[in-house]
Amino acid sequence: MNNLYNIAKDLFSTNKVDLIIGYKSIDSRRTKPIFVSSNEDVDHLVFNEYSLNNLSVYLTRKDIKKYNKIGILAKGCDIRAIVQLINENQIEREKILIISKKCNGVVKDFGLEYNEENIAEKCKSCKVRTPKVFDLMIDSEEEKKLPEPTISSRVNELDSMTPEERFEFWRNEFSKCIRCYACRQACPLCYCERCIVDKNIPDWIESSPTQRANFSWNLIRAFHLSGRCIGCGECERVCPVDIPLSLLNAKMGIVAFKEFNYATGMEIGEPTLVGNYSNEDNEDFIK
Amino acid sequence: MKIGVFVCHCGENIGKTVDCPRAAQESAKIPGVVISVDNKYTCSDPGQNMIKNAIKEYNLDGVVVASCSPHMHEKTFRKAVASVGMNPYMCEIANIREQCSWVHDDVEEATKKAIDLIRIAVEKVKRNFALTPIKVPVTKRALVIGGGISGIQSALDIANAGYEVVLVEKEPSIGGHMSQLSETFPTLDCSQCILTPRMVEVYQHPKIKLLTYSEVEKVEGFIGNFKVTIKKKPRYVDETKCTGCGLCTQKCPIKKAPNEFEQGMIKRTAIYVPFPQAVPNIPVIDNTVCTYFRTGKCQMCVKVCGKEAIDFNQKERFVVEEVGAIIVATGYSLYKIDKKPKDSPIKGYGEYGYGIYPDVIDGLQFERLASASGPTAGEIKRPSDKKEPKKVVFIQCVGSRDESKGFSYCSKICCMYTAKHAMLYKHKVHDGEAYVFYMDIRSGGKMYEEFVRRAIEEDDVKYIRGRVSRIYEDGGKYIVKGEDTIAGIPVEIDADMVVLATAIVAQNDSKKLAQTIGIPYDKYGFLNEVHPKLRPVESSTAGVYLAGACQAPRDIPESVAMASAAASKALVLFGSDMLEREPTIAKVNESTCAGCFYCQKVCAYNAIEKKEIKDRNGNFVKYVAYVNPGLCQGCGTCNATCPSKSVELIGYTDEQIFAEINALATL
Amino acid sequence: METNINFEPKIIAFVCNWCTYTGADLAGTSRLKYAHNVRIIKLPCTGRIDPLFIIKAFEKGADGVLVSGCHPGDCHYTSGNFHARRRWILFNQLLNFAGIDNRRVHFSWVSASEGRKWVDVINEVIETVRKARPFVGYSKMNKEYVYNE
Amino acid sequence: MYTIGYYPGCSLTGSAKEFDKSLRKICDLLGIKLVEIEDWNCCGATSAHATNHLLSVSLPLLNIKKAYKQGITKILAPCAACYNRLVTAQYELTKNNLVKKELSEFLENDYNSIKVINIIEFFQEIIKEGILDKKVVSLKGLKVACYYGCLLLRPKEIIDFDDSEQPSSMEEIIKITDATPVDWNYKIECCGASHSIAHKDIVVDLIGKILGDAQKHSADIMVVACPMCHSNLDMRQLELRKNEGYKSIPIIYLTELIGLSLGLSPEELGINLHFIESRSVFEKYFSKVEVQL
Repeated sequence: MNNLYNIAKDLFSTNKVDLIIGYKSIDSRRTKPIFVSSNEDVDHLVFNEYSLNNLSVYLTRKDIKKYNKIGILAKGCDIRAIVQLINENQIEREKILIISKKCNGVVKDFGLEYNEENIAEKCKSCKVRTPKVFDLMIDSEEEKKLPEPTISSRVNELDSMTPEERFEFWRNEFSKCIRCYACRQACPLCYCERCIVDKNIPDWIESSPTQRANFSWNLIRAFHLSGRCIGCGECERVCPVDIPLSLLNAKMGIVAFKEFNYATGMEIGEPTLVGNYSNEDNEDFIK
Repeated sequence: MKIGVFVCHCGENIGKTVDCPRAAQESAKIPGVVISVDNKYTCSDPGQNMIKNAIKEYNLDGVVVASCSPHMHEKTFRKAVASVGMNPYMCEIANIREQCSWVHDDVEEATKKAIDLIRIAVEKVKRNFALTPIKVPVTKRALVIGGGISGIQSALDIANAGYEVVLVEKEPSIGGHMSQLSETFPTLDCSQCILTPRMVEVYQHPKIKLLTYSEVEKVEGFIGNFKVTIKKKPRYVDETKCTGCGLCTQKCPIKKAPNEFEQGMIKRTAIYVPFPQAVPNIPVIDNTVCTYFRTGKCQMCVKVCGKEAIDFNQKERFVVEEVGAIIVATGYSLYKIDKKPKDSPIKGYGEYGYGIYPDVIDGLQFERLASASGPTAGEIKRPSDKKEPKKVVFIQCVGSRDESKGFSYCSKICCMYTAKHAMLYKHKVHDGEAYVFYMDIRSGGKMYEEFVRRAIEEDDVKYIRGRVSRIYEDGGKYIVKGEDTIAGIPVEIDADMVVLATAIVAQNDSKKLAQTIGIPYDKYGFLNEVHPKLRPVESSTAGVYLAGACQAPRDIPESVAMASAAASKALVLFGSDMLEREPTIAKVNESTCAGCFYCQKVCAYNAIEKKEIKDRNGNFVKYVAYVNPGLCQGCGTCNATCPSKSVELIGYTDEQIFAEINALATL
Repeated sequence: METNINFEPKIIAFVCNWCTYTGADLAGTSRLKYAHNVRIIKLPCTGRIDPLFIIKAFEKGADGVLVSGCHPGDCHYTSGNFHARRRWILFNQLLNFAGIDNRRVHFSWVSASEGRKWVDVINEVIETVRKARPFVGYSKMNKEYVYNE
Repeated sequence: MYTIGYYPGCSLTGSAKEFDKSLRKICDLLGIKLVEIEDWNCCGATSAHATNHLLSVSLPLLNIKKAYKQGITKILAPCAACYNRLVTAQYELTKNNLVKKELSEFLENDYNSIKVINIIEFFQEIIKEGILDKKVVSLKGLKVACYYGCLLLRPKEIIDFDDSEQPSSMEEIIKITDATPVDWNYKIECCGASHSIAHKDIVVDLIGKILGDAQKHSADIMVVACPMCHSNLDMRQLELRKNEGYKSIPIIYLTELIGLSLGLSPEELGINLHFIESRSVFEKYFSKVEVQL
């Protein structure tokens, strides 16, 4: 039986991993990350539709990096982050053991019941519900049909506004920002040792939460993730003031796909979008 | 910081449109500016003295000269401030002439703009710091890749200047294509006669280390400090023991291998010297045909060699050479079609029967036929029946200047060598007829046009302007169907032999070599120079130079000129012990670098390396980027790409540019 | 609104040293005339031009920004402009999506011999920005601290 | 059962009736079903592509559209001119945006998914599939000059089933009849068919060279795969025959030669309809046929 319990037990007893990063249930509709380093805690591990966190964010943490071989529970979307981290030289493939499953989506947020209505938006358009890169698969249900995604229609809606209207829309949204940087902390690809916003000589991005500074911060955050964001939506989920960050990320994902036929984190070793170029890159907008 | 501002009128040039006194007064109000004056001609001696005196009098930390473009006089003013002890990089130029007074008419607006430009420069100079040129030690040894005429020339020039040279040649002998030529245009002197002494000179030169039958495997390092790994292919003959007596090559029972040097027109033995004048005169065993290698028996060569020089156990060996400069002189190869056009990588010219009819040959084959040391001892005989051809057709531009079937470029030397071939043929076969089909004749060069005219007028070579559509065999003749576009009629010539001037193409492994060294190449595989006009022999990688036909089709004088130019570039480098480089290069903040290596991906100069950071106890902490100061050219693309700005371009740091933008703030 | 159409926009241009800066010099030596509204900041290469510069320019009150460098294939540093171009494709669309009018952000290739083109580009940029009206939206954005609601 | 769409074109219903006849006979014998495109129209050769480029592309595409509606996925166009027009139209559709735009309304589907093949490709295919593997009569000793003409192999950007300058595919097919293909020089030379009516003198000169070279290389017959070549070489040879001592050389369709080796009679294949008599060449083989039948 390839259930999670057996797999994890086996991994520890055969010394294949030193640590498993996984989920532990808090109640029937909530989980939290758990770090299991021995056989004893294996029975806490769960992997279900309430396993929301993208655990790959921990892989670049210093105290996790010291483990030689790390097992990690990862959904298809989370695996894209792991692949991108490998492609950006942050982790080594050999050190990571990916335990995955076929995924039928997760809930939007903790506390909600898993049903059609509450399925997270990102899951509806997910192309890797059956992951392509993994080491072990646990027994899981076959893919079900999920509701139609709405994100691109929301992007289109914004695209059809006038620039002034869009500016007003984002000014309103960003003005809510309290600069808690939860979006940054939850993002597996925001692994910089010192974020650009924390650099104060020069002070590219003012650190106080003024409207202008918030606007600049959110633009640069989105730009730094252009062609890198894998769309796990963790930034938006953790945002305490509900800024629709996924809209920005989705837009840039669409741009990357339309302009460069590029989707992030699909294949280990594939060239990154930024950092490479083609002679044929579009330059219609350049005089 | 104490900054001095000097506003130049440039006579009327600036003064007419910019109110210079007012610009100076306004500039004085910028925080940090302690003196701000205007001056008629700042670049003149009195003008420069005014700056020098002010530096001393006000003990200035920085200087802004508002004048013409920095491309004009930045060097002048930097030299001036340096003469009184200020670091030259503490002087900045505000361009108020080319980009202000000359392009605007409105005095008020031009003056305002000039003040803004001065403010930008002041804010920048406040954040400048003293820089000293980077010094890199230079290994005064050169590597020359390729032992054709270009490589030989470069090697001799450098060696004669007193520096050591490592010359690497992939074939068993040096000499290259030039050694295959019969006679050379436009003087018709014998190629071997002028080349062989040079080859011997290379061999005997105490400063030249010759590595034949060897290939460059890996190149590490940077200008002045390259480490090159060279693969020595096994000859199966001990070079230190062999005397070159040639007994082994006479006794070898395998005599059916195609002779590459003779363009496959005759056969050679399994153990062979490529050609009689080969340097070094040491045989090599072709292990694909040698009986011993195929069956484990024979060893005839071992039996006859009195010096016990045969060594079947030789393996590939790798030698590492440290050099300061690399000259690439790998030459060209010829556009060739295999026996079956269907299987050939190059499509086209099946209609000429090239590769199918034995008497439709290419230019190099003709060179061998015409060569006194060739398979026919210099008599023109057709390969099929060894009869003297009485009618020969030469076709130019086969593969060149033909986008649909070959390449769009001109191979450059074919017009000349075709004239030479036709002439040589006429000199040898007096009653023969020679026809040349051409598109137009390109004979730019000293005595070149005269040479072609001589072929036409004195030697009665018949030039026909037009293309050939088809060649077919008919009773031992080759019917050449073409068009005479001047007469406007179709022509048919029943030739005995046809010579195709096939295109010059890049060596088939040139791209691989370019990638090994880290230099760019064009879509045809020719290596790219860094600037087509002003730096024609330098590659974009500092310390790597190009010579000869590896860069584009070249004739012998051009190749030799390039080779000497490349050698002189290397010698300039060897002229000093330390290499001085602009200090405006990128630098990494190792404590904040997260090691994503996006900087490495965007660097065009391979200047960014992986560096291991260890803690005090020697434990590995992380990888960070490291900028090799010998390679960085200071474009700053890494700086803009780095998400956390952990790599910064000195001289254009984020802080400086931030200050420049700030200087324009209206808020 | 119409009253603003005659305002003098403030343009900051980020240009590379080898092509566009030299091209702008050539416009000067050829005594070509163009509008005075542009202030040039010189960088070694377009590859050095960071999107942060553009944002900062808007924060500091620029009405429009021009970014210009060598034509593809002509980069003094081989490939700096190719990397820049890919970066701009992304950033340009991001700015647009965030509501920063595309009429305010301009990109061009101007070679060292294209003094005339430089003049045309500048005049065109100024006219386009003029039509987009002053960009107080960014620089004057509420600088007060903002809290939720 | 091997089924393939069939576009006969005008020649095969008129001057080249025997090409059509022999093809159908072979197909009957081998159990191949030819599905003729219903209501097929002109392919656009000659007049259309000399007058209007768009018309010359839309006419063949209309045929392909009809085939598509009929559920045909592969079309055999035995006539070299028809074949040339059909594949050129498909090529234009992918390469020429102007054409694509002009025809966007008319085109409802992706017609490049339909493969158009010529008679040589057809034989290559049925040999590969093992459908054509028997022969009743061995044509051993028969020396054949394979003549490709101009339309079958060019332009090479569009047509690439064989080398456009040194073709060999027809020779490969001939080999299954045991006949010997001769190596000769005029395989792809122009026969001047377009001038066959208006400039007889030019044509006679051209075919004289072609036929002469074939005979010089001791060919007994010439095999062709194009109705225009056939009528030109067959009919105009009558002019050459006026010269004293001229020995005529029969011009045979590829289908007819294959048909003979399959044991079909010259009458069944329509060989008796040619101008140049060929019975004398085939006699010795016919006698064997009678023995075997």
